[in-house]
Amino acid sequence: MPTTLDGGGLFRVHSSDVPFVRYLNTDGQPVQKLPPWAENGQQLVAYYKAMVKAREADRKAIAMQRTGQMGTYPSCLGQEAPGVVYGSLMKKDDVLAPYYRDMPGQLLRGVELSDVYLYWGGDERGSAGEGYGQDMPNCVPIATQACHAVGIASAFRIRDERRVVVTTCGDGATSKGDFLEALNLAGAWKVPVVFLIVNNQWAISIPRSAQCGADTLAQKGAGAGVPCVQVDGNDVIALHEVIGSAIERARHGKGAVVIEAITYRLCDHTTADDATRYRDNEDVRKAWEEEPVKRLQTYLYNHGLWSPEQEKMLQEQVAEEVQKAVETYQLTPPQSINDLFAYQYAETPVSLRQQLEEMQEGLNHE
Amino acid sequence: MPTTLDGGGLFRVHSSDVPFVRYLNTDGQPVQKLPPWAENGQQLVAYYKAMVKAREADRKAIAMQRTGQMGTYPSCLGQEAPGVVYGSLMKKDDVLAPYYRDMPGQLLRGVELSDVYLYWGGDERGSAGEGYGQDMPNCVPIATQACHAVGIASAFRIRDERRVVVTTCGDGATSKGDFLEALNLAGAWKVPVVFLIVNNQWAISIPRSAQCGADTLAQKGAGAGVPCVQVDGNDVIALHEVIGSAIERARHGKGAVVIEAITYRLCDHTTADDATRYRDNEDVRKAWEEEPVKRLQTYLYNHGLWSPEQEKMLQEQVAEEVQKAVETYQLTPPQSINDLFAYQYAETPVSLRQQLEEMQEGLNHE
Amino acid sequence: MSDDKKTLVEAVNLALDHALADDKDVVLLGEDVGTNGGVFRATQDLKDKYGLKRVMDTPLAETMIAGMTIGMATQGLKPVAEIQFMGFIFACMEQLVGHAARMRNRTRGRLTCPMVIRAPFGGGIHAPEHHSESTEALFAHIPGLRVVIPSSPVRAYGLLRSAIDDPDPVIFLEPKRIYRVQRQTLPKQGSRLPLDTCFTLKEGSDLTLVTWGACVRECQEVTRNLAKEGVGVELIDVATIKPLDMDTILASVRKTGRCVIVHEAARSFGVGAEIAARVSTELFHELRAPVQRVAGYDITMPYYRMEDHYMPSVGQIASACQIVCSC
Amino acid sequence: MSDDKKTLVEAVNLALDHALADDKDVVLLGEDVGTNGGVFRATQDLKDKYGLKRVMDTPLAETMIAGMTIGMATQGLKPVAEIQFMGFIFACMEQLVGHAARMRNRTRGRLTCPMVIRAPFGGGIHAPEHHSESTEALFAHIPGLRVVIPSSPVRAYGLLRSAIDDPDPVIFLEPKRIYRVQRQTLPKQGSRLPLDTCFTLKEGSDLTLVTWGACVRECQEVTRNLAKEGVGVELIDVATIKPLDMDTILASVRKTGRCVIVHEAARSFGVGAEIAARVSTELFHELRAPVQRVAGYDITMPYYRMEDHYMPSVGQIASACQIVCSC
Ligand SMILES: Cc1ncc(C[n+]2csc(CCOP(=O)(O)OP(=O)(O)O)c2C)c(N)n1
Ligand SMILES: Cc1ncc(C[n+]2csc(CCOP(=O)(O)OP(=O)(O)O)c2C)c(N)n1
Ligand SMILES: [Mg+2]
Ligand SMILES: [Mg+2]
Repeated sequence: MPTTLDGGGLFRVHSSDVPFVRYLNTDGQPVQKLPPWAENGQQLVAYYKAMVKAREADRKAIAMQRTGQMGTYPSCLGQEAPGVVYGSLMKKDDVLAPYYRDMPGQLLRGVELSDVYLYWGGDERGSAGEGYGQDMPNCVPIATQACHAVGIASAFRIRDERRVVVTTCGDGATSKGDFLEALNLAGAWKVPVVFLIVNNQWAISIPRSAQCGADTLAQKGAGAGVPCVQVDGNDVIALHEVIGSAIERARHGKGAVVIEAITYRLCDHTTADDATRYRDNEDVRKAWEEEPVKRLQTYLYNHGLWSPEQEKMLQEQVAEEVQKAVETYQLTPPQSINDLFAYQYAETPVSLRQQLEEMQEGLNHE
Repeated sequence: MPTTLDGGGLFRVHSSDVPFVRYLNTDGQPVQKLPPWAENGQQLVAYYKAMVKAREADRKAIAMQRTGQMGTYPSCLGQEAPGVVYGSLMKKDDVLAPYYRDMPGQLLRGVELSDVYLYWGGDERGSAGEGYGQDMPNCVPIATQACHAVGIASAFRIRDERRVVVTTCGDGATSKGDFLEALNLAGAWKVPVVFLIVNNQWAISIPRSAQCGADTLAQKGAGAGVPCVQVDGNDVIALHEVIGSAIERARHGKGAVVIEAITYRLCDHTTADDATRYRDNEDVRKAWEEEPVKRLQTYLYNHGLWSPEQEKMLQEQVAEEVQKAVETYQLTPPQSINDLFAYQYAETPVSLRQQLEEMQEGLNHE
Repeated sequence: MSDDKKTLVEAVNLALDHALADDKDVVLLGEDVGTNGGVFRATQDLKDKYGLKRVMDTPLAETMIAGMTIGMATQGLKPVAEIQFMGFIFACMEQLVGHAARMRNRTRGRLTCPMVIRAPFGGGIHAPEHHSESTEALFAHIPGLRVVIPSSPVRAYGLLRSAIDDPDPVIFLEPKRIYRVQRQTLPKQGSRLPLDTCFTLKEGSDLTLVTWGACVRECQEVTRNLAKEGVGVELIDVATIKPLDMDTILASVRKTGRCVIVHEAARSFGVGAEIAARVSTELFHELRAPVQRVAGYDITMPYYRMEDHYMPSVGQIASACQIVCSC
Repeated sequence: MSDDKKTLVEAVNLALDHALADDKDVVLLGEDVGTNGGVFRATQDLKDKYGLKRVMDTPLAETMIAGMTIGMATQGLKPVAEIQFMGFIFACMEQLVGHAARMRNRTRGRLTCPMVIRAPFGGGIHAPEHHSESTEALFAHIPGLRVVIPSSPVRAYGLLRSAIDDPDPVIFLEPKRIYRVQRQTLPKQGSRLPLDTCFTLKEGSDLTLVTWGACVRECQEVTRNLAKEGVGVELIDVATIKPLDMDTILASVRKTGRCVIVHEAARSFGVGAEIAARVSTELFHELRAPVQRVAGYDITMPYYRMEDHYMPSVGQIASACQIVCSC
């Protein structure tokens, strides 16, 4: 038998040296000197407003689902911060390859809220709006968007464009081959992608601890040769620093980065889920103490950057904006049945034109 | 714009602390004190004999391919060492989930060489022999065996059996989702698997450097929380230490390990390949200086553990054994066409019985 | 088994429960099958009852789930893996096609894959994209696999028990649209149904209506309506799609001379094509009317706001029946 | 284009070469497509000619290759990815079915996938396991995809040029058994062939023989043999499997009244089933004999020592033709 080298540390697990970045603690108090851009507060107020709007938009979506006006909807309650940050920091001609819980980021990218509603209302036109630019649509099959992201980034490199891709995914998604294969490609080819893992601690009912045996999810980058970092995902200042640097780094030809933003899914997985079946209310209560909106609000109040009057105005304004989107959504007439056939191929084949006629005549057979 | 934290080391790549284990240098000289088991030399001589046999068996397979007696064959020239080591260290009721270049290990596991030939000779019965025990057959779709391995290991855990799975793969395979998903599972569930990456520097024409941006392939373990180590894959002593420890660790409930064995594919990818199209002869020449058989032979000669007479006898014995396997292979009559249908399902469905009759009558239609 | 009636998804749950109780080699695995009891509650309470070692929540990785299931099966376990929705089964394809379907043949019986992959499938529940597909034809084409689709609580129970017993890999597809629409008293605990025989749900001599899965409901309605008009429909639930029991179908069409096939999956290259081809060729002289298929259009499943336009309807099925009857 | 004759694989190479030359958005990627020029040399010399940025060796990861190709295509590149053997295409399924096939529809035309996935396929070259499958039916069933299979150097060139031009995803399957068996003078550089029309290789009035891929060769032999016996075979190379041009096939069978379909893939639920079903139903009154399929048996492709038993043979095709002609 071999000498057992185990005790001597032959087999070591990497992990401990993943940096963790935070600026504001859960009480909204700075824990280190803020970066210069954060000092005049303008950008912070913008982030605050964007998060408040996202939260209201989210609340409304759930309300519509509950009243039969929308299908299954995945709330982003509690994880608004990463989206408003990357959404602000990306340039318009950068590309976002999102997952399905990215409404806050999509709004900042210019997507109409009514389009977001339309999508979750079961209408393909919700991914067609001009506001998307060249961004990818919501991606439902977990982690598959990561592969698209490296493809888009490769296209940029092939064409010598200084554009960047940001792709997001959940903690659960980091277990899936697509994510890991894409990460490996990004490391091997040094393409301009930022992988943003929104670790909200749950993949439906599977807690982070059961998803992966590593200390951090960021360190998935290690095996791909991609630098990695953890960041407080409820702290817009830290997110801004980390995502901003990653985007700039990528834009300057230095390749990909993996960012793990630590946050918490304060809501059910979707409106079809009941999280009380599998998690402790006490955990959720604690998580509420760390949530991003209140934290930033406290900071803004404490530093005279925000007032109750402004808050009142914002709430009214946001309610109005969201209500308008709701109405646009509700007033959208259904598609024509032509549309079910028209986009299968650039030119609709004879066989499909025949089937469309069948459908128009209420028939279905050869 | 965000402060650029990059220079300050916000984004770090993990890698440097993967241990590399070696006992014999390329001249067969010890570079550190040998472990006790290696001192009397008995096991080393056994390893030497096994490698010499594997090399002769391999040579013969290529010769048969060249003369039309065998199909495409992937030589293991230069990477005989890992196989003879894990093949010796595994217990009979452990399970091997090999890739397609594992003949040296399979022979040690008890597989008949004639079965190996039969497999590459295009005959399913080559994976049926008793010698396989419960070992998995050769696996052709890259990295898929890694998922089987974690399933088998989970079965052991479910049944409270103290058995271990060893699964092998190439350097190229570490880019594939199956490998990475399996590794993640192994880290999350701490199942008894040893992942042995046989890094022979090439995946057909793709060099290791183009396959992955990380310094080591072993560190793929980091993202899964699986300990990892590099080992000189041409040094049986180092391999014995590392693989032996990993197996024992797994057997004692401590979970999986990733081992990257550094070696070199001295041959073409397969007999259908021509490696001169894509790699430098000079590199190959240099790699020959590191190959495992000569290295161990030198050590054995230097330490009086081996003699030219023994060498001569071994060569004769090995030639004879291999020749016998060749004959068994060549004399194996073809399967009956029944066999093409008999193993599709436990009980052959009516429809297949009808098709078998068609085939027997030389017909093929409804 | 007690008298209380069960829905299809409850029948699945009960079949799993009984299989776990009867055979210690049976284990369950998948995403959210443990504490959460599955997103449709098909595995509800089973983790509490049989423990973590036998009811396993996995990480989110379908390829691995399929491969791991294969590995377990080669060790003689009888794993039953859940893929949360059939729309996410594609990552399993390499493992299922390349390994599960071949292990017995490749090793000449030395290693086998007694395993079941369960997945809810089909449209009609207003779910998001990728949650409504029917791609049974992809598996039906692969030698070495079995494909089984129940259409009632009783058949769900009996077929799932048989699928778990079966020594070969079974893709067990559960039509989620009818997970909870019907309650039935289940037969005696442990009763099995054959995996090689179609179910003739109603005998009739004028027309053979061949279907499976959720469409059985619409076909039953059409059958009842036609009965009122004096047309005797023989209604066949194929249920065991692969290997396909053509004998039952052919015997029926030989009698009726007419055949309509109904399925939710896209029409072209669907399972209906094989049945239509076989019926047409083998009953060339007996057929009184051309075989008709009523199926999904050859388009991507529309998002839910328009999905009703896609689904084969009672009206469409009735009109196809009318056509063949008027020949 | 010069006079020298090309094999099928050389025609593929030339089509790629010309596409790269004509359109800077065309890029190639895959395992071993660069320096090595592809394991069958389909991409030989192209990396040297067009550079690393346009001919890209990828890491070994088919899922990623498919997904990356999709990402590139959404940016308006026209990527052509090689999957080394069709037996390894299964890991691409989730990306191809879930994304490539849907991107245009899902975004109502905002984003599209002008991409080609090339893969050598089929048996007959004595290759190892997983190197000989024919699973075109799996892709044919998926709305939004095109499936194209050339059967000669000329058609390989013209169809591949069209596939690369096409604004939608094309699965381009190359029958490797005939990669080098035939040389043809290629038409003018840049000439295209349509992706929506079957090729009638020979006209005839007694019997329609429908096939594609490598089986075209055996069918040609049967066609010649039957001609000697005075039987006029109309030989159709389907070539563009999806969307399927039934009009050409139906028109032919309407004329001949007889149809034999030949393919290498397993018979059940294969592409032949759809054609047989359509012909049987739509030409119910015109058909003089039941449609016959000659195809692979419903078994796992045997390892190479026995593979000849699997492949549809000239004898089998001839006998099927005899049967329909004697009706
Ligand atoms: C490939 C695939 N498998 C399964 C699902 C079903 N599913 C939807 S969300 C989800 C959990 C995802 O968790 P995570 O990645 O952490 O993202 P989160 O929802 O928590 O934001 C699962 C399993 C899916 N959409 N795609
Ligand atoms: C999924 C899959 N893709 C592609 C191939 C074709 N192929 C066979 S071997 C090989 C390279 C494997 O390289 P590596 O993992 O380093 O193992 P090695 O052959 O060098 O031992 C490739 C691409 C395959 N067998 N399976
Ligand atoms: Mg999550
Ligand atoms: Mg290698």
